[in-house]
Amino acid sequence: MSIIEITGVKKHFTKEVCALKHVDLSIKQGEMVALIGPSGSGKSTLMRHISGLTLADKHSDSCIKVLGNTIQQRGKLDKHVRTSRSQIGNVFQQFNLVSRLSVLTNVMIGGLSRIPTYRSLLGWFTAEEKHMALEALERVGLKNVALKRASELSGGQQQRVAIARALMQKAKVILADEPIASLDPESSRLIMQTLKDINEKDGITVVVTLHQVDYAQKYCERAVALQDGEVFFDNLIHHLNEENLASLYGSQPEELSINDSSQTILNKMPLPKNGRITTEINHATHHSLIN
Amino acid sequence: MSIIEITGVKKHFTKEVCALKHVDLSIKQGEMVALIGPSGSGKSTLMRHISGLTLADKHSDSCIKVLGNTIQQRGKLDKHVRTSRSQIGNVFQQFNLVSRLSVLTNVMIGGLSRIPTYRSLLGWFTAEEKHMALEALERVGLKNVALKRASELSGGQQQRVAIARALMQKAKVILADEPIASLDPESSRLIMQTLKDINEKDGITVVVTLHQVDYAQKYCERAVALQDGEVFFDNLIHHLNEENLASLYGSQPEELSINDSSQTILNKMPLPKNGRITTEINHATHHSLIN
Amino acid sequence: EDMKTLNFGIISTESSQNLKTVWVPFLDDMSKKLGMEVKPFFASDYAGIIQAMRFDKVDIAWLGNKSALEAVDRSGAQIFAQTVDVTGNPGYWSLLLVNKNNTKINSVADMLEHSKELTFGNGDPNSTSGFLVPSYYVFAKNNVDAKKIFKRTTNAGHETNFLAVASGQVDVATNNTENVARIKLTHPDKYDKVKIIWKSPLIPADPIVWRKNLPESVKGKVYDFMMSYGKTNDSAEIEILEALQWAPFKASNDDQLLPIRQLVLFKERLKLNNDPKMAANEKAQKVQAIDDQLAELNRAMDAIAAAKTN
Amino acid sequence: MSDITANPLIKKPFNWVSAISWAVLFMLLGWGWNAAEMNPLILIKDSGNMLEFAGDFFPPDFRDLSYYLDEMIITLHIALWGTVLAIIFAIPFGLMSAENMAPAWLYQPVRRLMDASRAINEMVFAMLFVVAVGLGPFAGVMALFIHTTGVLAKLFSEAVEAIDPRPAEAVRATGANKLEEILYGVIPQVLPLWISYSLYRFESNVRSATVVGMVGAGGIGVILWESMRGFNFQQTCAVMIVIIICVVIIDLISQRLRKAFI
Amino acid sequence: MSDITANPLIKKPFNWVSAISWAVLFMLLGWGWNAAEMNPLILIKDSGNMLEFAGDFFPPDFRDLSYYLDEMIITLHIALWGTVLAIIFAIPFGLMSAENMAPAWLYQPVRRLMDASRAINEMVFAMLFVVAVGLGPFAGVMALFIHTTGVLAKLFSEAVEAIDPRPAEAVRATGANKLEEILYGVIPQVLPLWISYSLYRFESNVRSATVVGMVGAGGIGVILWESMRGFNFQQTCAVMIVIIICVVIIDLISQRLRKAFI
Ligand SMILES: Nc1ncnc2c1ncn2[C@@H]1O[C@H](COP(=O)(O)OP(=O)(O)OP(=O)(O)O)[C@@H](O)[C@H]1O
Ligand SMILES: Nc1ncnc2c1ncn2[C@@H]1O[C@H](COP(=O)(O)OP(=O)(O)OP(=O)(O)O)[C@@H](O)[C@H]1O
Ligand SMILES: [Mg+2]
Ligand SMILES: [Mg+2]
Repeated sequence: MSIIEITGVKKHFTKEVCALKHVDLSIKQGEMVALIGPSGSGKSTLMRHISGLTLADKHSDSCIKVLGNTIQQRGKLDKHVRTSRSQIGNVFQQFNLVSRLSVLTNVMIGGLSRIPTYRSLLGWFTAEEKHMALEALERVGLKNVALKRASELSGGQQQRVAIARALMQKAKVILADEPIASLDPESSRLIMQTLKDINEKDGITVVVTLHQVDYAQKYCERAVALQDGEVFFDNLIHHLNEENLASLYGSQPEELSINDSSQTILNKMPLPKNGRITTEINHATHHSLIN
Repeated sequence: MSIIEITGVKKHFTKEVCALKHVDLSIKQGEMVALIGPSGSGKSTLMRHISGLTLADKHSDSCIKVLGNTIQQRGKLDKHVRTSRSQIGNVFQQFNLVSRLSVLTNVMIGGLSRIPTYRSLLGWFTAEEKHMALEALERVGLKNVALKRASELSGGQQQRVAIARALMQKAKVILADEPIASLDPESSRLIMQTLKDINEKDGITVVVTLHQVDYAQKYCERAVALQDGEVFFDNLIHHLNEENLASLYGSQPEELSINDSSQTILNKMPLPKNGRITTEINHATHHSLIN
Repeated sequence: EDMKTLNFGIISTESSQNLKTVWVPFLDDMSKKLGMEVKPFFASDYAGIIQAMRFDKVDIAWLGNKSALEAVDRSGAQIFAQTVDVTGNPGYWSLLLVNKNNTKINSVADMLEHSKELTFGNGDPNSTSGFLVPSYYVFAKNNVDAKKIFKRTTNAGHETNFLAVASGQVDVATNNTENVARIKLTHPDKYDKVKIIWKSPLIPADPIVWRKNLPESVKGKVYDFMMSYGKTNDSAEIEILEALQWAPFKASNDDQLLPIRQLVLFKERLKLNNDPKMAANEKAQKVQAIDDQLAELNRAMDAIAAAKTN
Repeated sequence: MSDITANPLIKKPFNWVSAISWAVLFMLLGWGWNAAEMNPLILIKDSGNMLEFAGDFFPPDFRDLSYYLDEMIITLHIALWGTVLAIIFAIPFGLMSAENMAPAWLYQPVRRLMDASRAINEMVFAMLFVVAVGLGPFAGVMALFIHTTGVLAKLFSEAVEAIDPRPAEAVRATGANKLEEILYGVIPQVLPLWISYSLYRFESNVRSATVVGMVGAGGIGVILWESMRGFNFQQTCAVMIVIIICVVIIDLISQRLRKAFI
Repeated sequence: MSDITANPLIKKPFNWVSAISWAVLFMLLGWGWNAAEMNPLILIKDSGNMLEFAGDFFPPDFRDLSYYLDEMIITLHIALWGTVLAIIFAIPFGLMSAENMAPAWLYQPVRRLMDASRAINEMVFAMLFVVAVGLGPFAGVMALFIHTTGVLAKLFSEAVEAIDPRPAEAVRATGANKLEEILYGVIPQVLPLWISYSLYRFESNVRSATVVGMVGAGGIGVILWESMRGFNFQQTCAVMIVIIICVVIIDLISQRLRKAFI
């Protein structure tokens, strides 16, 4: 049974920047998949598509389904995406904690979709919910900082709080974007083992972005590699070999493109004497929070 | 000749939170030192002390000197810290880019201390300065995104921009806080090699925080390990062995303390029925930007 | 209907500055005598009081002539009494002021002759003495438009205008006797810097109005109180009135407004005549309508004068 | 790797929109220089007059201090209720007029509604309420409330538009509904600014004289106004000192409160 | 690891300071309820009066539209200069009164100075400038300028206090001086908010009638005032529509501009 079903996803951020060229991917119930690929290859963008935080190009024939429910189709969010989202736990690459709230509250945010709205609006959490949050914090080794503000934590601690939040959510699918990037080896082991545990014992499907291929090899059976917005490799992880990896990481898409796109940018422009700082603030692509 | 000289540094964030218990450390001209240790052990805090962004406890007998100039003493910033800072290039763990400025401007910020104030205030950068910034970007493989806004980059790209900014500074000392955390193996190799190069060819002293011990072993001669705010190991890196590392990372300070500090916190409190969210916003330790 | 409270609206008119403290003893006496609570509202602008009276939210009010006119026409108000100046003046006068250092301008004629070099501080357009009276007697009668003949014309309150003349910022400005008298007391140095070049005909003293639909019993009680206050040889009452700068009240009625109505109509007529956009026949029609009203007013005033002499 | 120095440097194309905007601004300023009769020289030349005039305000005359304080309390009551009601309404309206919180069919009309409630003169609202509830402080409260709602909703919404979207996204990604996303992802980010705006408007409602004066509710602003009109500059000065102290206290409270949430 | 369920849950100690603050606020509101004569029932009961009164405003009378537009232009000039000058001064003063930018010996006095320039009535400033520069728009510009500086400096500084300190720290860590730190680390973060405040104050200066009226400079606010006091409510309505359109335009510009920097 396929639990994440991605078909024909394309994503242009601007006309020139194409983060995902064409991605088809299907992930089955209970799998633990490593998503790898060079920096800028589109891993985070793909993860954000799965939870419907970024929309694929309009008028493309794309479709993303999770647990059989449509998340987005042809660049339009599904109506019932909220219920689907509560089944998807996210660990963001930049943690995305609410820095002015306490660690405990940040973790309890993970459980919001389960409690009635009036209680969450009043900030009433039951004893059980607090127990659960503390338990999640204990799992990532942070029970003793529960009352600190999120902004006062070290980088690795913040990352672990983000993981605890995803655990708190008790989701059926976990998408973890570089969950061990800022962690020491022992904490990394702890986190990966935790993910493996919930994958094996509770049958939770886990997709995890990793830069450290050795961790991927140790904890995941299947690897999906992105390169330059396309699926470059999708197979059992033991098929990954030196050669594969060298050609996956070897030629940085940026380094390649220096000799085409940037060169042309450079050549088109007249030699300037100077530029004003204000003109260098780029015009925003507006970050819409709608939905 | 000792280029970074740290004596008797203690740091309490609050009465209970002691990030650095007592640190003495001396780093010599031209060294490339790996700073390792479990999450929350005080690595970032120590780095911030060296550039004078965080001040040690008042009335302690602490002193930090870089290149022979005092940075801070007894918890007070030196008057001439600005000149010293221009000699210290920082790569921050959370990148600390100015997200609304372009990548190029972010990199050129690294060169601000070299150009006259009137020019930097008008945002006039010369052709050479732009050349240099582009060169720094090229070194980290990002020349083609020079005109994007920093917030539009992927995590790994942002980290590399932060490194380019430090390179742009042409400092005598580089403090890099987990510069390869969000990078794929090939980019990591590229960055570490770049650091190694400037260390070897230009004689720049490099202190780099790393969680991946294998990288430390490959690129650095000396390792300093912090544990729970104290120097746990300081020696040539080949003296680091399985045993050392196991006892460094093995017992998480947090996990230990769950059974003392947090337990006592928990026991002291009455059994609550619920808590309001507003009461959970902790009172701020004010982030002063003075100096 | 049984009224328990009487809402009394009080505004700062041109002729006096209202301070709660001076009013409190008078209002206390009033509520004692009437046997009902008198609730004062000290408003800095009459617009609120007049609208409130329209919807029966205010029962009695002390207003200026121009504002009383609006209250009578729009809000079902009726004049029943009139204040009397403590010095015995039957009313007050509009003035034109000039700085003493300016020896060239000593009369309206001088002013009109040199008007192209002068800045003129006109009053608030809704002010009787600062605007309405001078625009009729000084300008309309001389067939000139204040907005056009001067180098610059500004509109401001009496105080600003006085200050501007005293410090030489404007050359000529409107004012009134009450305001100037107060300044003479409080700021003799400023008073010494200005001279008066023109004084208007008498403007009637401030009226006191009630709403017409007030129960007759209440009207009676209020009227009796007002008319007897200060006339019973009670020195305390006299003192209270003196603090308000008043002598005992006089009876009055809506006819007090007739000269003001006249001025308003003249002003409107002038505005019509100066309107370049209006078609000639429409203009003539409207001017005729105003002239009819003016004639009616004249007849009414003549009748009153005749009644008085009888 | 060294051919980079041969490259022409990166320069963004000339930004016509921004150049024209600046040109228009400067043209308007130049036009306005004459229209507004700007004349800094005379200001310097006649600054003696200012000194002389300012001298009239000293020494302040505190004889009626207790009266001023009484009126200040009335003013504070009116301003407090006007502001509190406005805050209660400005929160939903502000969120509804933030572009990153509401769809265009909602935020455009709400923004225009808020524009109108700022732009329609407070005196009109004051009169509107006077005819319903009579003269007195309540009409003042209502008029201040409507106007302040318009101002606060605008300021609130613009603070919301400037937030970091990532924490809010993280809350949304847990399947939380819109209200929860706002409460947990947005409010913590904007709270210090919202407190700042609310107290600023409270302060300016305390200072506001016209509305409160019009409805006959008295208050410190009216006293200031009248003492000024009566040339009692020494009293005016005393009243102003009372107001300044009050504003300083509100500002200090604002600083304390915001510090707790920054 | 499973003994956690046996633990009493974490609960912060009862927060006395916050409890007392809330209690005081509610007590004040309760007191103010009587003092401000709050009476929502009568508002509902007599809301018919409001409708009747509002009816007087329709249909709007646009006969003098071109006159209104002329006066609107004067108003815009005065407001533009007053606001632009204020922005120029509010930037340094605002930075100097931000707690995270300036030491206490600097920010405390500057904040108090700004408090005073807001609290001292605009009319006093207007008179002060009238005696120096004479009646006319220039005095109005100056009075608006001083008052607006006080408001903007406060708002600017509170936006600065709420920034993310990390990018500014990164700039400082390169050895940049204070000014560079502000320009590269602070301004980019606060620019959208600063634009929002500046245009809000521009808008409210356009609306402000009293000051401009007092110095005899005319303007749309004065016409509104006069038509209202002259009971020409249909004209008032027309003037208000002109003002509302102007406010909407300013608000749209504000949205556009901020979008470019968010
Ligand atoms: N501003 C702060 N306020 C309070 N406590 C803090 C603050 N910053 C750091 N700490 C605490 O100080 C300790 C050391 O933090 P530091 O960031 O130096 O750790 P680190 O070694 O860099 O960890 P990591 O590898 O996770 O980045 C942590 O326990 C952290 O919670
Ligand atoms: N908001 C945005 N606007 C414009 N371009 C973007 C935006 N977000 C991402 N990109 C671009 O899309 C590409 C893919 O980014 P993405 O974050 O998915 O990479 P990634 O694989 O997660 O890389 P990393 O390992 O460095 O995190 C990058 O080139 C990036 O610059
Ligand atoms: Mg990524
Ligand atoms: Mg760290």
